[in-house]
Amino acid sequence: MASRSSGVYRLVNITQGRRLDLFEYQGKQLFARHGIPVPSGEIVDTPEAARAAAERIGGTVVVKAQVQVGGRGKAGGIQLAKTPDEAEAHARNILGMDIKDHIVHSVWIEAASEIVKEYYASVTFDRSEKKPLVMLSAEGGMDIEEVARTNPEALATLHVDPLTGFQAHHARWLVFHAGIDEGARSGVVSILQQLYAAFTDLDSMLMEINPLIWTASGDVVALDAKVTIDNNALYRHPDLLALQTSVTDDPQERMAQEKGVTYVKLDGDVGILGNGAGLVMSTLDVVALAGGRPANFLDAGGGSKADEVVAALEVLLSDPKVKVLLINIFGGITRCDEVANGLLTALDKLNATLPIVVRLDGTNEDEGRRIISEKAPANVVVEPTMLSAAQRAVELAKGV
Amino acid sequence: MASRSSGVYRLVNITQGRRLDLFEYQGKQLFARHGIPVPSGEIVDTPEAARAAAERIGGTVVVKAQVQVGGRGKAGGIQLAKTPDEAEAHARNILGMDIKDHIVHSVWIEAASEIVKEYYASVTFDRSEKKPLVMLSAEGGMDIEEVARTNPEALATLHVDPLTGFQAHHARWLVFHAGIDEGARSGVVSILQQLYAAFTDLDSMLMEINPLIWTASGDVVALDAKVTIDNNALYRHPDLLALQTSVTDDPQERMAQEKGVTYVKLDGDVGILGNGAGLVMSTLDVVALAGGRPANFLDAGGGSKADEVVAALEVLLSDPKVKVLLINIFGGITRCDEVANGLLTALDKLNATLPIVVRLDGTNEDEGRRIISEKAPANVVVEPTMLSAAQRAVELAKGV
Amino acid sequence: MSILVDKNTKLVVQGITGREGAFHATRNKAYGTNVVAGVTPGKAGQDVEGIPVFNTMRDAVDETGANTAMVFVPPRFATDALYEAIESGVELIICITEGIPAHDMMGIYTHLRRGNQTLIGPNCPGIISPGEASVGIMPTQVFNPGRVGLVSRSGTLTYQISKELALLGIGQSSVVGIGGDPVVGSSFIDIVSRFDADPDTDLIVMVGEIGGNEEEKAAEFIAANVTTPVVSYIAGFQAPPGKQMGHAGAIITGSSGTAQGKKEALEAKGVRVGTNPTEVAQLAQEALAAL
Amino acid sequence: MSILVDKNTKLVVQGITGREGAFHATRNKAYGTNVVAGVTPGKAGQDVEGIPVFNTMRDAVDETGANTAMVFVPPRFATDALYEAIESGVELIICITEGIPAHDMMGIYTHLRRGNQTLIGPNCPGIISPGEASVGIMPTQVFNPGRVGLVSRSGTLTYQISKELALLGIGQSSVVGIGGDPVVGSSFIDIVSRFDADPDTDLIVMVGEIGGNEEEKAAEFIAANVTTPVVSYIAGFQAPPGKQMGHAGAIITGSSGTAQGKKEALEAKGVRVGTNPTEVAQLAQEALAAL
Repeated sequence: MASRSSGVYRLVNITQGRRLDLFEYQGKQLFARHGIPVPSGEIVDTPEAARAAAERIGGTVVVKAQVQVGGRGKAGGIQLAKTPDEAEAHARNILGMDIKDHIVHSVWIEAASEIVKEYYASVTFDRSEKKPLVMLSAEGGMDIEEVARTNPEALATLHVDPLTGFQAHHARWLVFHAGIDEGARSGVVSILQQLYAAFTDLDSMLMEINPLIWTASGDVVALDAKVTIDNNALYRHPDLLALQTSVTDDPQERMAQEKGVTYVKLDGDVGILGNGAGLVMSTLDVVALAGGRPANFLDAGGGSKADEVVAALEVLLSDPKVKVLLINIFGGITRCDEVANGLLTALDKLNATLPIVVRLDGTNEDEGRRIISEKAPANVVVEPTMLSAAQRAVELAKGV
Repeated sequence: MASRSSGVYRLVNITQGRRLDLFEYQGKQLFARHGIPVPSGEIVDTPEAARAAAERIGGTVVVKAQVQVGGRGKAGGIQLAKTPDEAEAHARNILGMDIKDHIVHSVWIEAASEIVKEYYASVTFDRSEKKPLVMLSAEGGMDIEEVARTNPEALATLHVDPLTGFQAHHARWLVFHAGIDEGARSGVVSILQQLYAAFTDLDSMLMEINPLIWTASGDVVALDAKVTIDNNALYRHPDLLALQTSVTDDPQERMAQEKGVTYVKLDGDVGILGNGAGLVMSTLDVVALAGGRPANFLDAGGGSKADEVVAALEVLLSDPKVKVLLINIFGGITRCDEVANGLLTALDKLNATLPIVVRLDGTNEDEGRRIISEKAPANVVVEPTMLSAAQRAVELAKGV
Repeated sequence: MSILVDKNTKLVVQGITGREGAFHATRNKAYGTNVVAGVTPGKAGQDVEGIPVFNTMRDAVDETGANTAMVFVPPRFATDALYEAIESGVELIICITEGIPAHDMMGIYTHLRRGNQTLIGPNCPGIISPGEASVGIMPTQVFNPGRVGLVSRSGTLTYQISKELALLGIGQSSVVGIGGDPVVGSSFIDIVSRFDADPDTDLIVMVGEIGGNEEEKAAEFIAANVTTPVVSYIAGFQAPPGKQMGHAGAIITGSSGTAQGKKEALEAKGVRVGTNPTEVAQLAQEALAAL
Repeated sequence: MSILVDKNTKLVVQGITGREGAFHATRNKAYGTNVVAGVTPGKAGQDVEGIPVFNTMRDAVDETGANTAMVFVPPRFATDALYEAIESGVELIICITEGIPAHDMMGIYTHLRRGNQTLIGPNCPGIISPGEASVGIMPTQVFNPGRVGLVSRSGTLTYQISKELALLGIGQSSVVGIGGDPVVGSSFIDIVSRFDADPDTDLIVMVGEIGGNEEEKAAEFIAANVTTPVVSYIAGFQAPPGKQMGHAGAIITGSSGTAQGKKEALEAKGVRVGTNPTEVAQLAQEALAAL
């Protein structure tokens, strides 16, 4: 059971609004295009290229692991290099590193900055208010959540009316109330306005700069960049579409991405296929209540056709941990006869012998059940209710 | 007294929101930058250059007088030329032509279009509703005002919420309701959206295309362009500022423009200087009621200082028709003593001998009157009220 | 007998000549819903199974007096269609379309909340008032007239719970799928308060899931304002912990967003929560028996 | 005794440390107006003749309870200042600044009209309620307490007509300069109806000029809704005919926009119109005598 506040993030985003998470270096490139100052740098994927980049940039550089997860600093994924030699050595250590199940495939080499002060700035979509929320703090650095908890006064927050937008006076109010140093104020005001413009122009759900630094030369610069984009809006950002690369190292998740199946791996042995995110989540819960352990979340979607059922089953059957399949369909747009036919096709094609428990309800349910009872092999059993189907699947998983 | 509906346009715009009127060719260049199709063309100011342009463009071209006034077609300011020779000859005729007091200084040479149908499209600032108004008609061509009067059904009109903007469904509604031909619909929908975007991006007060044509090749093209820009917004359009050239051929109006004085020439002999557009207009009226004829409108502005009074008097005194000056000041921000000192400076500098009637009221009025009665030459008289001052000025104008 | 849609509904279907639009408009009409018009630009004069098609929403409303719109147009054109529906003046807009960008919806939501029109969805299965009208894509055979008001973020879960209720002989006054997107036009609170004001709704069943804090907000609202009894179901107890980009989200949520957190928030305000669809139907049966 | 500004006004001046802002804030205070705060970003902690300065409008309103804002910031920053004033929640905003782009004002106007805050101006001389409060740049010596409500599009003409009234011994309840820009926050109709509802206003003097159709709209409104007698003055009978770019403007105006047209529209609705400032003061005197 998830206990951390961030615990449900992954499934929530998968079921209720998928997002494209960008790497730091991609975020910084977007920032630069929107007029937000960032240190100059290069992205590389070998130690040798890291050395060459450090030579070109000159002086002290920072070698930063590119992973789409927080905490890389503590994990040793960020290192200062005074020479190209050091840069190469650090890159060698960092490339291939495993940071919270994310393998580092590339590092960003950038000019080191002389930091006078670290701030925090972000624009987020606030789901509760259904508005963008801008946050600013003079207490930037590692753990802004801690600042929010222990010293909320240090975090200035402001919701924005999406129709009239984020205006100069909003930026000023934030800067004064976050306690930004006087010399950095106009730089921060300007960055906040650019950040909001980038947030709306790019259909972003999050743009976070932590730390936003005030440098010895008096500039305000984004030293990190966390950017996520609303997948629903990618059609109007063809350049961002190209950034949408697979970031999972799990074979089933990778296969699901390739086939366009909404899939999340869990650690149980009851493979689950359902239609509609709510029903699938409910199926996981019912399996757990019956004493079993779900192997995955898999939503075949609202209007599942035979092809989609085949693709979904291919993903599930490729997982050696799965001992039994539970197929739970309530047809609205989805038609049960199409699901049944898809199942037969898949079984035929994949030669699956593991036990499969099927529950079919809704549109064309009689036809669907008839197809299975007449044509399906013996390892396929039909149960009349969701609860009984889950119980049967759990029994079978334990029994095998 | 103005009788046409457009009669008060000039003074209204001067007193209540000055605007920059662009030439057709400038409007078309802006259109092109905003994705609105226009015929290719060149701007020239000699017959020889017209020939060269016609050669480069090739085929039949149109030679169009560039003047900031309507009715040039009827005046012979638009001519078709099948050869470069003809283009040169037409340019020779048109350049220097006087169209409603506007001298033609340049002509636009553009490729002739094969017109299937002429439409009308515009986006205007509707002062009454305080919103942009988009208008579209399948009955384009010469006189859209006539269409509006006699066949209002043929003119589809729609106000736009400036916060949510002009949307595709608005464009579709206009296209269906204006009765645009089916083959031209998507072209017109697209142009309307671009036109509205240009209207807002450029702080325009009017963008009018008449005719908007549907060509034999199936394209929809802007064959004319009337564009006016809000002067108050020119600071954010430095490229448009450069287009702000003098278009008057009147020496006083030209001098006023150079000195930044708000001046309009009239045809009487009583020169008028006042502060505030309302008071100056009222002064014109009172002079007329007293039986006189005002020579001009001149608003020295809300906070008139000595320098501005000098500049204003220079403009007035340069007009040989002016027989008497009426200076009518009601000081709010303006201070009467500063006006009096400015007057003395101007008289000293300009050596004016014509009679000058002064009425000073408001802030520092006693001081202002004292300065004049003590130091002004004998041709300057002070009157206690606006009405008596106007009457005195009219008497003096008649007596001289 | 119902909220939002009923015998007085006069429905216009935006995108009626599309595959899904035509299919469901026809089904809704077959259920008895008064489908008066459809809209597809350029197809005015055609009809879909006798339903007249217009070029624009304004024309459709002017000609037929439609008071409810259902949006079936593809996501790239749905934002435009929603604004068109709003400007046409219909009282209720039900948006089935899935995949509308969140930024578009923020603008629409803000705009809409300044007036008094109602939006259900997007990314929702619609509304059914059994025996009166069905607007949307729900499998009508699962629903029976009755006195339970059902509101849900999930489509298929709505059918599942309605089926469980049917097995116990319980029907609904209305069933409202508010949609699963981050920005939807109407929240649990909006619909719960409509059910509370409906004399023919005796019990409210609220079906939530992980993510956001709408269930927690509804719990507060119910405790403070709602007199009709409420039972609830939450899906997603088995949702896996995962990574999070950035910290801004964690700072603002306040509530955990977990199923357990939502269950506890509801129970703290006296709302009983089932942990599976069968159980919530039983809770509903008990609550009805206690009336 | 007045509308809009009075003894209860608590004024915050935006742009108070500028030359004009400081001068007029000080003058307004000297007249007896309760000037509680000024705003200039980065100058919090300073004061202008004892008026405390804040960084933001929100701070100023939070700290002083200001209910009225006066905008004195330069045109390039005035749009931002106006939105800041709106969001600060003050009831009344008076914008003196001249030269704000019309497109900015269209947005502000549309936004503002959805709520219930009032904007006077921009490009206006402000409001004076003689003997109570003066907010703006008017020369206060011209105005005396009385029972005439004066509303005008023009600054100096307002002073002229007030002077003519003073010569006849007539004072004002309030004098409102609504501003001469194409988009102003409050129209003749808005102010006339406030005067009509004011028990201490016996007569309304409406001062218009050429351009637009606000006077014509006011004539209709007065005939239909206003019980307080109204007299009017229109400036610009001698305005010269001129050219016009394009035809769109001529199509939409409907009314001619001329002084003569406005005079006729008003007289057709029973409003007497003076053709010079002296005459309108006499008309006011006659109307007051007839009460």
